[in-house]
Amino acid sequence: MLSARASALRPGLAWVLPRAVGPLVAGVVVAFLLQLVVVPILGPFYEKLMMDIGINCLLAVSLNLVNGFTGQFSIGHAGFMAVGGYVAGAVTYYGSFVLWGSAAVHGGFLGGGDLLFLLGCVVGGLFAAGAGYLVGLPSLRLRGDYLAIVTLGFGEILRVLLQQTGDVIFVPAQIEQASAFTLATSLGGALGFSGIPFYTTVFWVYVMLGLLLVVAYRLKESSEGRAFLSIRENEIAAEAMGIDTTKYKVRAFVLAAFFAGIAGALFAHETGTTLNPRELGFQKSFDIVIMVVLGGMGSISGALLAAGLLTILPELLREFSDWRLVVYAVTLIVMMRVRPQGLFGIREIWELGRPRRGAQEKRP
Amino acid sequence: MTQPNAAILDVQAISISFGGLKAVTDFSLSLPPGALQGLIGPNGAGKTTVFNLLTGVYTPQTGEILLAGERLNGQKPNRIAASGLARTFQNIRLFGDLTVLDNVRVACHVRAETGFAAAILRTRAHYGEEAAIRERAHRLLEIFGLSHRATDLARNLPYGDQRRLEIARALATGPKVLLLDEPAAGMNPQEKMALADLIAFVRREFGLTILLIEHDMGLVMRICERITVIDHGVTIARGTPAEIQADPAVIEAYLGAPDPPDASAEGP
Amino acid sequence: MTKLLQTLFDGVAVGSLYALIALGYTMVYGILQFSNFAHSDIFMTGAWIAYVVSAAAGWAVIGGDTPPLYSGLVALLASMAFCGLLGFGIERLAYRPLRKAPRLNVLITAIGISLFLENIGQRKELFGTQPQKMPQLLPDTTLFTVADVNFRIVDLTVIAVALVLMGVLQWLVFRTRLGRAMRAVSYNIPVASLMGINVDRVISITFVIGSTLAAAAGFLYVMKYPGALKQPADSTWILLGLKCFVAAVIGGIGNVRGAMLGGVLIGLMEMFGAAYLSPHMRDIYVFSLLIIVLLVRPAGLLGKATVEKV
Amino acid sequence: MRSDARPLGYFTALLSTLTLALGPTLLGGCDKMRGGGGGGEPEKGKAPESASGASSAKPADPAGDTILIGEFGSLTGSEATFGQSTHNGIMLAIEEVNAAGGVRNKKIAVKTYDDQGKSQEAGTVVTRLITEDKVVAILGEVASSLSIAGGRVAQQYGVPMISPSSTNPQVTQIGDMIFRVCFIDPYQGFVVAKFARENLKLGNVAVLYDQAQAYSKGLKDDFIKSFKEMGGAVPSEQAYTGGDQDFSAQLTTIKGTNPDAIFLPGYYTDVGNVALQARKLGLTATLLGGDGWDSSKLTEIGGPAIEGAYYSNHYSHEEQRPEVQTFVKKYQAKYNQVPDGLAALGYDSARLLFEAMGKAPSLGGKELAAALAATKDFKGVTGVISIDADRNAKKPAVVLQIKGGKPAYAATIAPN
Repeated sequence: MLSARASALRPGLAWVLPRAVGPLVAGVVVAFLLQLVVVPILGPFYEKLMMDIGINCLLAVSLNLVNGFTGQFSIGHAGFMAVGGYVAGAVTYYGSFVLWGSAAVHGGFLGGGDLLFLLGCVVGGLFAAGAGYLVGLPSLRLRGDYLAIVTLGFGEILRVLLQQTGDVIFVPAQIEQASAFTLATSLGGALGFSGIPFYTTVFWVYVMLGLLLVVAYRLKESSEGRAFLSIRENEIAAEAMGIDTTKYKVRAFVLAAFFAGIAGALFAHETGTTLNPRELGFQKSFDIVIMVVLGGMGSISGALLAAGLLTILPELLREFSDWRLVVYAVTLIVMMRVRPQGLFGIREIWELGRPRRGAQEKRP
Repeated sequence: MTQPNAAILDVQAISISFGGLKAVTDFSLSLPPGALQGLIGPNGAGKTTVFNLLTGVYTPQTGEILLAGERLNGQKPNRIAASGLARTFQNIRLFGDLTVLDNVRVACHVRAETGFAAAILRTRAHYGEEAAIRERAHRLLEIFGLSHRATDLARNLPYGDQRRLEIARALATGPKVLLLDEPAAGMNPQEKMALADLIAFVRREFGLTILLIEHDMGLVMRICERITVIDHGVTIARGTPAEIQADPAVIEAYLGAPDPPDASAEGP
Repeated sequence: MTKLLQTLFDGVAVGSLYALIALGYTMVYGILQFSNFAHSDIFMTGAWIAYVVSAAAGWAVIGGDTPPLYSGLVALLASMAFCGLLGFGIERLAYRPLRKAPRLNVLITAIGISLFLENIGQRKELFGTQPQKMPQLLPDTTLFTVADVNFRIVDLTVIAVALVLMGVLQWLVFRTRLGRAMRAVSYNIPVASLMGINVDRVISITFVIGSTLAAAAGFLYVMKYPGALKQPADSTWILLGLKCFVAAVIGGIGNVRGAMLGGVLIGLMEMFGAAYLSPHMRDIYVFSLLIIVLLVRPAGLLGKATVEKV
Repeated sequence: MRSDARPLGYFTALLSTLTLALGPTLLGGCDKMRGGGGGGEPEKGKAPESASGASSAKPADPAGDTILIGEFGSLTGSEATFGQSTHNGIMLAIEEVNAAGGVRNKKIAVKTYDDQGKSQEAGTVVTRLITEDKVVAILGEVASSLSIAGGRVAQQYGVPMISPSSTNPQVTQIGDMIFRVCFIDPYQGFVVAKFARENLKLGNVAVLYDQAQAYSKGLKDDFIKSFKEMGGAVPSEQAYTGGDQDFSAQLTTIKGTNPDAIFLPGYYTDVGNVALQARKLGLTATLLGGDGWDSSKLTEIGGPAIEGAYYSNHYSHEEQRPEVQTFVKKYQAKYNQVPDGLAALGYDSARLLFEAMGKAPSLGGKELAAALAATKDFKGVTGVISIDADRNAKKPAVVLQIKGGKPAYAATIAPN
């Protein structure tokens, strides 16, 4: 009955096409304008800050798919970020040597280097998604804190394994002779994977962020996405209404891991970063969780705003470096006390003004 | 009137025990298409456990559950819901932070055919289905008198509305059989009357078969065609409302065992 | 053979230490169902307070006289008292207002407190950024040797204190009025308060007990490893806390005996892994064990699977 | 350190960045952005910024009466002690040079940012130093991974950077803007190996290193390579992970191989603890180490357990060279403690920079880097420094022995 009605109500292509493609095009245009107009005005430092903000937004919004949408509690997000970063870094670093004989940035905007970088991002994202599937499928049977600690364990195991990898090879002749396996295990170990060319630009960061926002928002505003939300609200009722909770949890996990992988890839190619296993451990995961909770669980715009604020706050406080982390800690504690539902609760920014009728009838 | 072989829901001697406690023993039930039957019993008799067994929350240790000939034992709850068995919960389990409309729309998802890719790419099929789902959800809300509440959060509804929303949500899954767990709990007499009419209406309208747990005997006796009574997980009686009202085992179960005859009366 | 026995003994000694810390996690979880991630920082504070007290008393002078016999007890009690107060204050100021908030919020608050304690501890006015040497307040000699295995006083003390404290806790929880109140609160807070139990008080006491246990563990830790009193923000503390949390989860969080079992299990696993496999993969052993246990027994070894009532 | 309307400037700029990130209000945000980032009140002594970004942020001689240099280090976080020592050394050098009239008749000012020991922060602060604060040169870091993170940025923008104490070879391989005033790990590994083999006549040396620290791992490899080349044997190679507190398993294994000495290429924070546990287990072998041992805390923590151990270092405060003695005296007067190697290196890195600044035709990145590269026989506290073709410092290393709870000079090992 539903499907018959659905085909009857199917709108025309002329109506659908702009709606389907429009936001994606708009995202690319916005990213392009940011790069072309805003970056030159702000200068390189704010450019870097903008990239940091964008990457943190990617991480927060993607984690929100798991923590905010399905209400599962993952604190191993930095692990997926690391997977994406290392895979993408290896692709562009060693790929550059194979293709062009050095790891220097190659070609201009959308040149050969950029395309290789893009490939790296996608491959990194896919590997992270694969890791998400491997971790998610068995452990999503667990609930609450148990899931959290398993994801945390995954991140820690990954960190130790990355620390065991060999030095980065930087001699072209050696790279040519090395087997794929050698290259895949020469990721810098404890010193970090340095030497990855700086391909990340504001443009790429915000193109990816735009993509994620489109995906997240469309998910939230669809039957598919409401299935995610129902798991957060009441898992037992969701199952009784025919929602395959395991399937949707794994799906959220994989999707989130994919975008975390892309964020990691962007991070790996950002000016002035070195991929270091030590810095992609549980503390980084905590940072991302904090962004999600502060923004409001399930609120996409809230996660964006919180990620932005929490990237800027330490920068503002840099002048008071002595007390910086103390202030940061106190801010967290106070925030949780004053506004426990996060900045926006589960709502989006533009929904804030909308009154919720019936709120006064809370008591029966 | 009962034709066991044509039953849409056929439950044969299911049992479950937790630890040493036998929660439900050899429970059998046969619901012909279009029936409206009641399941009653004192507190803690195992009524909700029966529902949990039928809907896959627990797996029966013995016995068979057949829904229109399809075996449901051991299936996960979501598969059972997809097969056409829907339920409400005694302790209301709405999606509190979703709107009333979304609560119903979530339940429509089980009948949806477009998937993840369509949702992300926003295909024509996606828009068509979303429109169909919205249409259907609004219709259900209208039937249950909740249309004006569509954009409220479910947790902000008054109690009676929440109960009705649960039924609307269960109906949205497009069930063949509907299990209602104390739908009238906490309602006042007028609301109960209205609810009885509503149940009768949706049964007709959607061609449903309904099994009902209820404490309000008036309601049960008024609308159910047949009633099954359980106590301590054991079926102690089944029959028409009139038969049940006259059954001494039922009276004993509800009022407790009659006082043991005292020693003096036990004369030779 | 000697190596095997020595490793066994070391494993039990280290494991007892872990168990003491794990008890704190498990108690708070048992009652409030949340993971107090700031626990490792209370442990850190306990260790540092023991040092500060010794330094103030003049026992920490390099090459100074051997500290008096009672010094250990003084340092232990001081750090237990301080951390008990700290635990009380943290619960009162940070956690209590969040009693009804989602657990994730409480967790974030715990992370905030953890960050706060670490970074305020790093201030030069407090503990500073340098590691310190803990004076040997307990005599650190071999008490006796069996089959070439050295039984050192410190290790035996750790095991003994852990056992005693566990016994006391077991008695407290299952044999006293307070324990009954605690169990009631852990079962259902609203019902417990209807029964006339002062829920706030019980929760406060739980925090105080957990924190004093952490302080005791911190003291024993620096007794066993006098060279390992690292600066407050060093990752050592958090990693150690994480390991003990894992121990609590493996044993079945919320279960007092489980914490002990988990702690000893992790200690043995680490020691045997280090002695017979490769020593630097410890973290991998610990977390792999955790994942395996959780997949096989999602509620931990001694934990009871709780089925949500439908 | 200037305190003008900066924070406010950031705030508007960043808020608008955010607005932009949120998409829908794109056009509204643009104007604000102009007002916040580019406009505002122009800062004194700030060269107008060209739009093209990379490698163009080279100011000529600043117009004002100060020259601003940048410093980044771990002032908080778990490596704070390293950053603070280095910072003290640098501040002493700046005080001195300003008292003597400054460089090119201008006072030196320094902007110091904390990187918390995180490479991501290091990259950010170096970007900020170069592009916002417009420093002419950068001093930092101790940890090699952080020097690499910051160094790649400095190289990209063409601003010279001197690492006071990063010993990993990769640091100066970044490019022609990156220098250092300390020796490198292969050399240090060679020094310890040579000292063990030739001065101490040792044959078997076991190794226990921190596998999570690049420094420790690198130094271990270099030591083993040199020591084996010299005919020594390494019977056991054990690893731990920073944060471990119990080393009994590794030490028991090492004890089983009965070595003459144990090489511990870790930081003093762990070494003291290792030494205590080794002695507890009855291991009597000599302990050997590298410059990571350099702190007065080591002897405090290790106590009698560390007595008699040897380690290679950049300098000894007991050396009688006048440079060393004046430095130690001044440092003690200012900070009331004996300067460790990191402080001495921080001091040397700053002074070497000032000397090059004085000699360079201008303070542009290329010219300054050329002047730095031309450094010959600079009389530093940590030895006579010449910068070689790889921008590393060529100089001897000293070996110290811990005697009576204090490091005492034992030998000087010069490069071949």
